[in-house]
Parts: sequence; structure tokens; C-alpha cells
Amino acid sequence: MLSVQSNAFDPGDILRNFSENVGGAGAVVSFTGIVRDNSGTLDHMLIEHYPGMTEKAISAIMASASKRWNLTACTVIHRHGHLNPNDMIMMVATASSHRVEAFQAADYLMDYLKSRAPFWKKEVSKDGSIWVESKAADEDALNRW
Amino acid sequence: MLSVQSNAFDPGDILRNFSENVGGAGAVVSFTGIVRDNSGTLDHMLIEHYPGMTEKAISAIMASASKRWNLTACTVIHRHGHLNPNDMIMMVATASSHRVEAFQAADYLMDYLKSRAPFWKKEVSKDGSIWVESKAADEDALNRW
Amino acid sequence: MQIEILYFAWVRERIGIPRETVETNATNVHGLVAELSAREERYALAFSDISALRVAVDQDLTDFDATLNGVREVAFFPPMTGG
Amino acid sequence: MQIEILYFAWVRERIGIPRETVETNATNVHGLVAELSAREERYALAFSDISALRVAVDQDLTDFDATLNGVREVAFFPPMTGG
Repeated sequence: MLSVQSNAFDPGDILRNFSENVGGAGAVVSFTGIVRDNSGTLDHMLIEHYPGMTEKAISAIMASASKRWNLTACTVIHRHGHLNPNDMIMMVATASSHRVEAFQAADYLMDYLKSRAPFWKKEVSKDGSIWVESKAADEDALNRW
Repeated sequence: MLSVQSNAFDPGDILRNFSENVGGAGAVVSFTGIVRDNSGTLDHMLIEHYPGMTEKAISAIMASASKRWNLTACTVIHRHGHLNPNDMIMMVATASSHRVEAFQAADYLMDYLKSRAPFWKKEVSKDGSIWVESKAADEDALNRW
Repeated sequence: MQIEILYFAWVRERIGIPRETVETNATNVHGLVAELSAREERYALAFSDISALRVAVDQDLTDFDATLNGVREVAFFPPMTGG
Repeated sequence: MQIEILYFAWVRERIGIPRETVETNATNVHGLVAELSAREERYALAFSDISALRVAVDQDLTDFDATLNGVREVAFFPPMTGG
């Protein structure tokens, strides 16, 4: 399941539904990304994305993960638009018969979503706004796979 | 938070509460283990544990994870007693500023809980019952850390 | 040939519009960037360091050598920061 | 010296009881196993292959060379299968 949405989502609801429909898998891994206020001055975050390409890019990443690991289920949710501190930004869930595969697939999905899905984060504070810069470490992380 | 319990738990409730109390962390990883019916004949699973040592062993594993990685929160729940197919056996959740640390800590916790926390699973089917055997791969997994 | 061009994040802000349709004879993305940069200062500024930019052609991430033959949509943006 | 002994999983089933208090002069776990095995066939069977067993002394996982000096509780069980 893939959802690119501006609405908030509840990670609890997502994980409950996901865990109850994993097709006999014994292992479920989830990742949830949360808006942090590192500077203590964050008012909100704006996430821009590229409608059309976003869905296409994430679907390709999910298909690639499902090819590499035996997954019985896989879900990606990613918000765009206006987010407040402590809001959930995105979530990934994977299910497999084996814990190692569920872990690796979720880790892989995160690495690729971070650097290959067309989202851009902007942090807005009282002092102004700034586009979050990509990290070399995030690009390097792709070499793990 | 650590809970060793015979009662069922809802992974959705656990993850929601956890995500809302991560002390400013941006990354939350969860693992949920589910009773599988590999043979198609499983009636239920019995999990035996060693009261006293169980809590002590898991606390030590959690302390070790918190020492290796910067975690703002960490939760382990493990059931014992009578479990039905598709019941949730256990759950781990970790929170960190960085996704890599949250992933590694959850992965580490699972590897150690699997082979170092005193639980023993018995699968009961109509044909009889059998103690689940430990896998060499689970012991080998500890060498990763 | 007509191509739809999209800009995202600070590239969009610097150029001042989210999208436009251009008439071009460029054969690859480099050529298109050169044409756009020659237009106005704001384009030249946005494209001054293409190592800081990424490009998608028909919604697939690619590089600046990519051909524009038969292409309908080109997007310019900084490295992604999703997840 | 009196020691509380606990058995889990198939060790418990084979010996037939979950716990017992024993009076022993054994100085380490190996010695205790030898004493128990000498008692009855069911003990000898349960301890016939100690490579298939694990031992905890005062609720800490250890090995069969561990001393029993000052120890109050010893537990025998197969490799754990939690998670």
C-alpha cells in the first residue's frame, strides 16, 4: 500500500491494520519519521513534492525491495504540505517470515525514500525559513545495498 | 519500558503511545513478532519463561543497547503463556535522532532477545506438541554486534 | 519542440515560477540548461552550479547528458530530502 | 549447602518437576550435574548431552564450569527461543 497525502495519519492505526493483514508473516518492522525541532525555534515544516513522479518513484522503490526480499506486505505513507513539530512525516512497514528480511527491507526503503523520492523539506521559524540540505551520508547509505 | 505479560497487547496502541513520547526523536523503529502457523496444523503456542531472570536479562539487553546507541526511548513487551495463531508474541520499539541508530538498536535487541532472554516456545497441534528448536543462525547473529 | 519544465524547492523560488512550457531545439538537458541560463539572470543564478541540482526527465531521475528526444517533461530540483 | 534448582521446557518435562531444593557439596555446575545424574534415570537422561543445555546461576547465564560458592539458585534449560 502506498499513500502520499497531506492529511495527518496515526502510526498506531497503520501498524495495527498492517499487523493484522500480513499474510501469515511472523515479523513486522515499522519506521516512523517525526518532525523534530532541533533549533528550538521551529514553527512548522513545509514539504514540497512532485505529484506524479512521487508515486512513480516510491512504487519503483517498493517493487525493488519486494524483489530483493521475501515480503508478504509492504506499506509506505508520506505526507506533504504543512506539518507541525512532533507530527508524523512518514511511515514504512514491512512484513516477512524472517525478521532479518523485514529489517533489511525497511532499512532499504528508508535509505531510498530519503534520497530518491522527490520530497523537499523546508523548516519555517520566526527568523525565516530554510530548505533542509541533503546529507552526503544519506547518499552514501545507498552504497550499502 | 519493559513488560513481560500473559495478556494480549495491541501493537497499534503501543506504537502510538511510544511515538508520542519519544523526547524529540525523529526516528522510531518497531518490530512485532507474530505467531505463525507454518505447518497449517497449529492449534496454539505455549511460551514458558523464567520469572525473575526474564526481566533481569531483558533489562540488561536494553541497557546494553542504550549504551551503544543514542536512544531517547526504548520499549520491550514479551508475552508468555497461551497464544493463538496470529497473536502478537512480542514487540520492540526504539527512538533516536537518527534512523540508522534506531534501526540498529531494534535489530540488536531482537537478536539478543531471541537467544539470551529465557523464553521457550512450544507449538501445540492436534497431533501433539513440540518445543521449537533454536537455530544456529540465531546464535550466529550475535556475532554481528 | 515543446517541453514542459518544472521547478521545485529553492530552484522554483529562485526562478520564481513552478512550471512553464518552453520551445526548444536542445538535444539534451545540458543544452536546455544553457538556453534557459541565457534568458535571464534568475535562470543563470539557479543553474550556476548544476552539481547542486538534480534533473528528472519524464518523471525519471537521470543526469544532465540525458537526451530530450521525444521528451514531454523535464524537472529541476535540489537533492531530495524526504523520509 | 542448599541450592534451589529450576528446570524449564523439555528439561522440566523430562525430569518431571519444575523445581526442587537439593543438598549438595558440588563446587561447580559440572559437579552438581554429576550428582543429579547419579540419582535417577530421568536425571541421567535429561543431562545426557549437556551441549544441548544452558545453565543460569543466580539468574545469570553462565557455563558449566561456574562455581557454586555462595550460590542460591541454579537453572537448567535448552537454548532460548524467545522473540
